[in-house]
Amino acid sequence: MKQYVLQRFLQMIVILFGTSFIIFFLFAILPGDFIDSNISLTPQRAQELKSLYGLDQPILHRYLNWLGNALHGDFGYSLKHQEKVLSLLNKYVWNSFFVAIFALILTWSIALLTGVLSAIKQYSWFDGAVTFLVFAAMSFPSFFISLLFIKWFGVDLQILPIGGMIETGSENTGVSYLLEVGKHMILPVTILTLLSVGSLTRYFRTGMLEVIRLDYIRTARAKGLKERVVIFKHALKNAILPAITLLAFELPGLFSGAIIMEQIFNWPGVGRIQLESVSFRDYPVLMAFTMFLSCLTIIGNFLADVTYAAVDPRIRLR
Amino acid sequence: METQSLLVKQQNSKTIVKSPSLWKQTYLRLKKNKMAMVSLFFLMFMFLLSFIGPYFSPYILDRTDVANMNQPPSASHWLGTDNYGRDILTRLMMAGQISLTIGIAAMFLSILIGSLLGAISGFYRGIVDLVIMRLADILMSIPGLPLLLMMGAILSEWKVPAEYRLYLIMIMLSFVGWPGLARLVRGQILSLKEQPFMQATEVLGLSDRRKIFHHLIPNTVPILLVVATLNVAGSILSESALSYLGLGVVPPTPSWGNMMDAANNFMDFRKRPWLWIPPGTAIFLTVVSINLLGDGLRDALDPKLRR
Amino acid sequence: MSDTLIEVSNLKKYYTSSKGLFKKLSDPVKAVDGVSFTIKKGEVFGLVGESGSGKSTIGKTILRIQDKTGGEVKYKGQDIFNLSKKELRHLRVQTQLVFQDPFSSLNPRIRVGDAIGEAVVEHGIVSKQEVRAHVLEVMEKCGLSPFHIDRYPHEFSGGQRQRIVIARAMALNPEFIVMDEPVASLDVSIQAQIINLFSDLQRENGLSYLFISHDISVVEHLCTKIAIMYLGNIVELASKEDLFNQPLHPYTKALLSAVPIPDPTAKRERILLKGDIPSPINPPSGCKFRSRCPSATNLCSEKIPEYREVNKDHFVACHYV
Amino acid sequence: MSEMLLEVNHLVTNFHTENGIVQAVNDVSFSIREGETVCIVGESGCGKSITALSLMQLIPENGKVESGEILFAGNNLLQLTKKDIRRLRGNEIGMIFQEPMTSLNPVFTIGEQMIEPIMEHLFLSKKDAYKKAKELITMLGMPNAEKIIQLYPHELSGGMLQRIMIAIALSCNPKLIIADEPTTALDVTIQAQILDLLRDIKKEFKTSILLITHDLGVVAEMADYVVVMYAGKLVEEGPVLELFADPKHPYTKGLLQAKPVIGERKERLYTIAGQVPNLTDLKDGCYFADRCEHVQGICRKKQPDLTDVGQHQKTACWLYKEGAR
Repeated sequence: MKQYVLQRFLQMIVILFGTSFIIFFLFAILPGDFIDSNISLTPQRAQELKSLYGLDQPILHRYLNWLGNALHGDFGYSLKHQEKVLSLLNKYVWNSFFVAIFALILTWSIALLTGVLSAIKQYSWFDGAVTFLVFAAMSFPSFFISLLFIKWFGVDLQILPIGGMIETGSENTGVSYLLEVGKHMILPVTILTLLSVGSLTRYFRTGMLEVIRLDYIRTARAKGLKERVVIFKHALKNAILPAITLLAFELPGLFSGAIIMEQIFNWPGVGRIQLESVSFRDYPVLMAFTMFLSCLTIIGNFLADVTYAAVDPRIRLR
Repeated sequence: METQSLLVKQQNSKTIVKSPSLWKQTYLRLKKNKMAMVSLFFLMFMFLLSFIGPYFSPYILDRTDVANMNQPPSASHWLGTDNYGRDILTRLMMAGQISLTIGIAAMFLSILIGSLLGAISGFYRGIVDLVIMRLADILMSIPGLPLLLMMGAILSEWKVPAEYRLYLIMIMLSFVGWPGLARLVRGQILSLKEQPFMQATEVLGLSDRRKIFHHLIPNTVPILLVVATLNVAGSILSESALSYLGLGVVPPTPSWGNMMDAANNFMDFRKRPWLWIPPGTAIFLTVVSINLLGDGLRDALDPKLRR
Repeated sequence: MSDTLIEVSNLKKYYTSSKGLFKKLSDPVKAVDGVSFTIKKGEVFGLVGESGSGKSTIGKTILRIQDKTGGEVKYKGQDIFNLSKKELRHLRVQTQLVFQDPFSSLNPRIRVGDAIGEAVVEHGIVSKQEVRAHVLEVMEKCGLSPFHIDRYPHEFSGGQRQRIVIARAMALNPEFIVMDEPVASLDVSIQAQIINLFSDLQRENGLSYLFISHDISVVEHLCTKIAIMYLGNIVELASKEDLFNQPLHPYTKALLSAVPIPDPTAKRERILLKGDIPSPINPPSGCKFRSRCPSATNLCSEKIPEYREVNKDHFVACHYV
Repeated sequence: MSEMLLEVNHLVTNFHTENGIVQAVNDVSFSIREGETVCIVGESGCGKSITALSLMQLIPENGKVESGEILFAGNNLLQLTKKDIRRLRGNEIGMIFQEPMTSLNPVFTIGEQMIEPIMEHLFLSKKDAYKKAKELITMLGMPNAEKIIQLYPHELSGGMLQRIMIAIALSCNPKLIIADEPTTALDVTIQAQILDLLRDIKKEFKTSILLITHDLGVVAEMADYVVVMYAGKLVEEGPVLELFADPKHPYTKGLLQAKPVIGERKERLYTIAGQVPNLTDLKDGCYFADRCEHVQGICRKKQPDLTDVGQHQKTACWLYKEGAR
């Protein structure tokens, strides 16, 4: 076990380096950078800035420089927002995080419940309906469903706000502030949940279907246990355990899934900042955000693998 | 002894029920799956509409018509017209050509790269395997959409002309798509290699070429078929998202994604839903059909999974 | 030239489980731990053992489907681990393997005729034009009907599939076949058909077999010489008559007495072994059988018993024989 | 003679598959007395395991007991409610399966799995249930009960796991134990241990045993009474001594002769020609007719029913029907 963790840890470090290099490389091959595109600079000043930022050096050198700074928490300076990238991300990341965390809880509860139910009632009308809805949810383009929801609930029915986190000019504080934000969150959270609930439901359904056909489930029944115990104790534990490894992809997945949604809902999160920085060529922000999501994925993956190994007795004791 | 072996022969001829080849069986099973068949027919309809439909359209793709701007759906313009007076249905069909082509071409590229690298990894193992798989790990840990956004931004920086952009989009999509496929193929090959029938090819002294092309590849085709189908759906979704954001296929080339750009104008969004609902619906229905077909294929190819 | 076909001396095969960056020096699985025997031309050599005894590993190693860890395997006097690529291809024609599971040993996507004929063509034994006739001939020998040739494996039952696997091996006209539990997954009535087929083929073609099985009654029926294995070693080797009439090793005795006999009136003294078969990763010191042996002493835990010839052609590894 | 514990009358179990209806168990009747060991013997696909699972109503979803009765201590199991059947399972009828390695849940400890039926049916507290589990382990000849209950299934060998399965089956003092090929997956020397254990249990607790097996050697060692099945049908039954001394049905005869036996040197093995018939595509007449040496006209037209041959022996074969020729 110890050896597994160590090995897995080293693997993670290798992948972290590789990922950061690829991301850096992609930005390095961009023909323009934020100094070139800033026409207010004189050529001389531009040259100065370039050497200041080390942009005139070979790529590997620049990479090591950037990496060294990044390890100190210095991801550069956002041109558009005129502030340090790290503090900028820190400002917006929480808005995204709360939406993501609510969506995460909702997704997992719904997926677990419907997945398990449709597996034990395989081929029933419920299962059929769930299967169809699951495929529908998996097939919606995020922007289209966001727009449709705004049109239905915001424009036509006018029961929910069409965007933003608070009403323009609102000065609510305390509970009423929270309620206001909550109301604005309903659609974003619903959409994020909808987008990710399909594949997870499918995952639980398949896992459950595989497990309930195994010998030990038959043994549990032969022992005269209640069907409830057979399904929710014996089968469910085996079906859920492997899902731990999925949890790793969930949070970064929700962040990146939220990019387009945040843009459409005008939600002040990192996703919207990300898209903004694409159009403003604010590459340090773009780079830092991509790096942030990748690290989240890689570290999450590592933690998930280790947790899974710790929870499953078949691996734990090896 | 003599009579007995005769009896064996008689028996052999009787007890074997003639059954069709594996592909035919798969087809027969697929035919029983109603959702998959409906999806298949819808996809065929979508293809015909996109590739043949425009020839029957009285309107020319990019012809602007100032007299008929922003018309709602009517008898002459079934889905209405846009801000330049162009017929939406005609544009939708042309966009379908682009979106479907990108989806399928990206899939072929991903499959080509993914299965080649995966097969090399799985068959030869060693250092090649290590390098390919680490590369795949690295690419897979960068979330897809941000990676595509970055690459889309690069395309814009390079000022790639609109007509070449779609080829680069295909390459971008397959760049994101191959690592998953390579892993899958590698896993398949590794598990096949453990099968006794692959050990048998060793005992029989067959050449590597024969082992790979006659024994390994035909056995990975079924799962590749399913994954390829689902991959088309993913590619269409990614392309539409990129194009919607203006980083994928850009006007004047129409695609379902960039047609939805209309929704970014608040007046068009509120007052003229015929501008953006048809392309969105087209994406949704196409993707849902591909997903259902892929799922049906999976069931049909591997009956063990069902019961 | 002697009539020795295969000579195995002190063959060892260890499996190490660890991989990755840190080659942890974990204890290897000693699947085969120093085994010697010879198989003569026309001989049917039986290898009997329970799970973990290493019998299947021997089968695969002496055909060089796996690498060895130590020792030597000679086929017709030639070290098979020293062959050039071309010589190895030649060996592949002369030696064949029949697997335990007839379901997974046939490629589901290849027709029966192609499965039987492909290697024959590859090795240039028969030309492409004549292969069909050759395949039909072999199929008939193995009790398959001509119309089976264009069928897929999934259309056949286990017994018939095993006939196909045998036909695939026989098509190359081999001299030596390793049978790795070839009837273990078959029903009794089908098993008898296949065993008879083995005898017929052996007699008609002068073949030599290495017949690996856990079923000692099948081995007794088919083989002329029998080796009993326990945890990677041969504990006793003798002709069929000697082994069954006068078993010497305590394990052989226990094994023989443990086989249920289909006769409710049979009165036998049963030697019931205690405990489980130990793990091959961490076998007992000295004699590996001592942890279950009814007559084990201190000596057995201290010293590895020598594998020696007790009577003529009767080898045993036990301190007390 | 002792009381009748289980009576199965005209049991029919069908499976609905892609290729049509499979008659897995086709009009099977037999009975088990208290303290008696009955063996059902037959080759794969003959319906012996499905018969056993039908008794416990544990057959897979696509199968269904179509008709017949299963009288257990006077009650027809097929008419009981789901709840009553559940109360019976593990309590009055214990079951052991073929694959000990997969029959226990990998994510729970041996102890956790052993106490479940004890708490469920005997209403013991968790603490007492653990105590009883440890007693059972010790009773079945395994040392270190304290340690074993804390282990997970993958840490034990196949033989040990099968003992645990037997301990679970025994834990509520059942009247009947159904053992479905309990030693098939085990090595010969371990098989001998397990069979020995089952014999001891029968002696000590007077438990009836229904043993399902394909191995005639196991039958000869364990059975009091033997039932032979072929293609879902019962073809012959009788007390073990009579049946082995004088098998009547050509299939039973063939099975006994086809198996090589230690010490019995034969030049060739007797073979039953052909293959087991496809259960979705059965013809009229005796299902064994195509493989039978003594086949006659009527065999292909009409199915024979069970007739008495000898004192307690019955067989379903036209050879023993008077006036059939």
